[in-house]
Amino acid sequence: MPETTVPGPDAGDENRVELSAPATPEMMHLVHAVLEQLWSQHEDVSMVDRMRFEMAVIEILGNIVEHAYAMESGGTERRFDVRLTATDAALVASFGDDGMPNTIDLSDVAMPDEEAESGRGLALAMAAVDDLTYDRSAGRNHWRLTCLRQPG
Amino acid sequence: MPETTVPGPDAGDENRVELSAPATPEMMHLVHAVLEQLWSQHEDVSMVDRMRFEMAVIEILGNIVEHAYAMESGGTERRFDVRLTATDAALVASFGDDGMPNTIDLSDVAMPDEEAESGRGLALAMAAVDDLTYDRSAGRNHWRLTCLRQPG
Amino acid sequence: MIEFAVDTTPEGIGVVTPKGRLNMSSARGLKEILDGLVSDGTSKIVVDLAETTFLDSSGLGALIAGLKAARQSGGDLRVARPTEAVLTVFKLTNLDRVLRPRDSVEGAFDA
Amino acid sequence: MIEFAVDTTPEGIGVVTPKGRLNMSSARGLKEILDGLVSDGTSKIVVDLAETTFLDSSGLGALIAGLKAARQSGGDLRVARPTEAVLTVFKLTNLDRVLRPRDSVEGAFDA
Ligand SMILES: Nc1ncnc2c1ncn2[C@@H]1O[C@H](COP(=O)(O)OP(=O)(O)O)[C@@H](O)[C@H]1O
Ligand SMILES: Nc1ncnc2c1ncn2[C@@H]1O[C@H](COP(=O)(O)OP(=O)(O)O)[C@@H](O)[C@H]1O
Repeated sequence: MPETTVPGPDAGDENRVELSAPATPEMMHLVHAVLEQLWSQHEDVSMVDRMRFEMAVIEILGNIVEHAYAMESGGTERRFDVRLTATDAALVASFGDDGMPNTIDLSDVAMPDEEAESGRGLALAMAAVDDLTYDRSAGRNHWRLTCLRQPG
Repeated sequence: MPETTVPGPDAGDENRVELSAPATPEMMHLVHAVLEQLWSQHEDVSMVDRMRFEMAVIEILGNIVEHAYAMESGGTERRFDVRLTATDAALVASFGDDGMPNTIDLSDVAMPDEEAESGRGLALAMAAVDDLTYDRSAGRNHWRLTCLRQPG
Repeated sequence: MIEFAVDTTPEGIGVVTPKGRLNMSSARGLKEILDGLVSDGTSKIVVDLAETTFLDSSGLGALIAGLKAARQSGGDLRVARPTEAVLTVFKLTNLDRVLRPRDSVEGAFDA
Repeated sequence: MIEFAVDTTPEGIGVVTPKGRLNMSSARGLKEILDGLVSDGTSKIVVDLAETTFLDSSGLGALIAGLKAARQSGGDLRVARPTEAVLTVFKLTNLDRVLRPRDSVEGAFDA
């Protein structure tokens, strides 16, 4: 019997795009552009998967810009990096930044009520993707988003 | 007498943008988008400097896509990385790729005659920037472009 | 990246059309336009989302802030013609009830 | 990323308008359009560069190839209304003589 290896969600990531840039609101546009590029290389990704992935990626980046670097004290670099990968199985985004640690327990995240003008970012990201993880190591924040691809 | 340090062309590069992506013609658009982003953060860069830098960056990336990875044998990854920096003094782009070595001596590069349908890329890049260097080390190609900024 | 068209109908209804992406770097612009309309006495507002290709939580925040400001002045804010991407965000955040999308700009204040 | 408008004037002159960036990923498209026009018997061609925001050496190559094909069929290729970015590339490559830019599409074949 031939040996079979089940590809992990990162298999076939030689098409990944990695970006490292200042953590500023203007960088949102660049990440949108990177995603457009990713889709042009992976035309088989369904509209629904594109939408939910893009939504979560932008929310997490927004949080890094807004919260991790909220104070001047947050981090020495005020930069972020992100690796975006599309494989047949999944869309994966991994963020890193050296800003302040996230203080929110992801298992406590809930959608705020209708009147709230903020506080929907993480809840929206979690609703959009199949998996969202956060960890802090070596003085850096790491966020990882996974959308398992649904048949288009 | 106070000690003075002359900033090198890389000083103040905390606004640098770094990208690593597949070496495909489609990536041209992404690099244009990165440059647009860079200009939006550096509105004081003159139109002339933007134009000549963009021109050279795209020509060098074009060469990587077309020549460094011309054959299937060229490189294991078929990827490139680029770091783009704008400071008060200069615009700098550094490319890396693991494709085939460049065989052209840059001091021999000349503009071909009017009839030629190709062969203008390196000559155009060299005419556009103030400095263009190439070296091969650790199995990788390194191209570095510098535009000294002119008063806008 | 984003443009906003701002109009007032003969009935005095303000119509704001964001063209592009409503995200962190553009939500503030929308908030200022909505606030400006309300403080100038235009408290009935339609946000036409037909050309809004992307909406994030900051954009949602600006819409909710505008809605509250309009209602406080005795008016209302209604959204019309959302794209699929925008509608998905309304649904995921349970805001499709308070921001109930209307089929047309003209009829947005009919019911 | 790029679009090409292709028209033929009542005088039988082909007018090609690239809208966007003429680079490695779009030059082939231009070359095919120019070849197509010439092989269909339209050997007088104007390339209207008013909406070409960027040109690289591949784009130049496509223009030179088109020029040669047009001349071989007894016609010519002329470029009109280049943007500043495009004109800079013509000058740096010494092609502003062979691709002498004209002020208008209509008058491109007048002299
Ligand atoms: N990257 C981060 N670093 C530090 N704290 C964070 C980060 N992301 C989120 N937080 C915390 O999580 C909270 C909820 O964030 P979110 O759901 O995006 O809502 P909002 O950004 O609208 O406040 C924030 O108020 C902040 O305290
Ligand atoms: N990155 C590279 N790797 C290998 N060879 C290269 C590279 N860039 C350029 N060359 C060589 O330099 C030559 C000239 O390139 P260029 O001036 O850009 O013209 P063109 O690309 O139109 O042929 C190419 O034909 C190729 O042999």
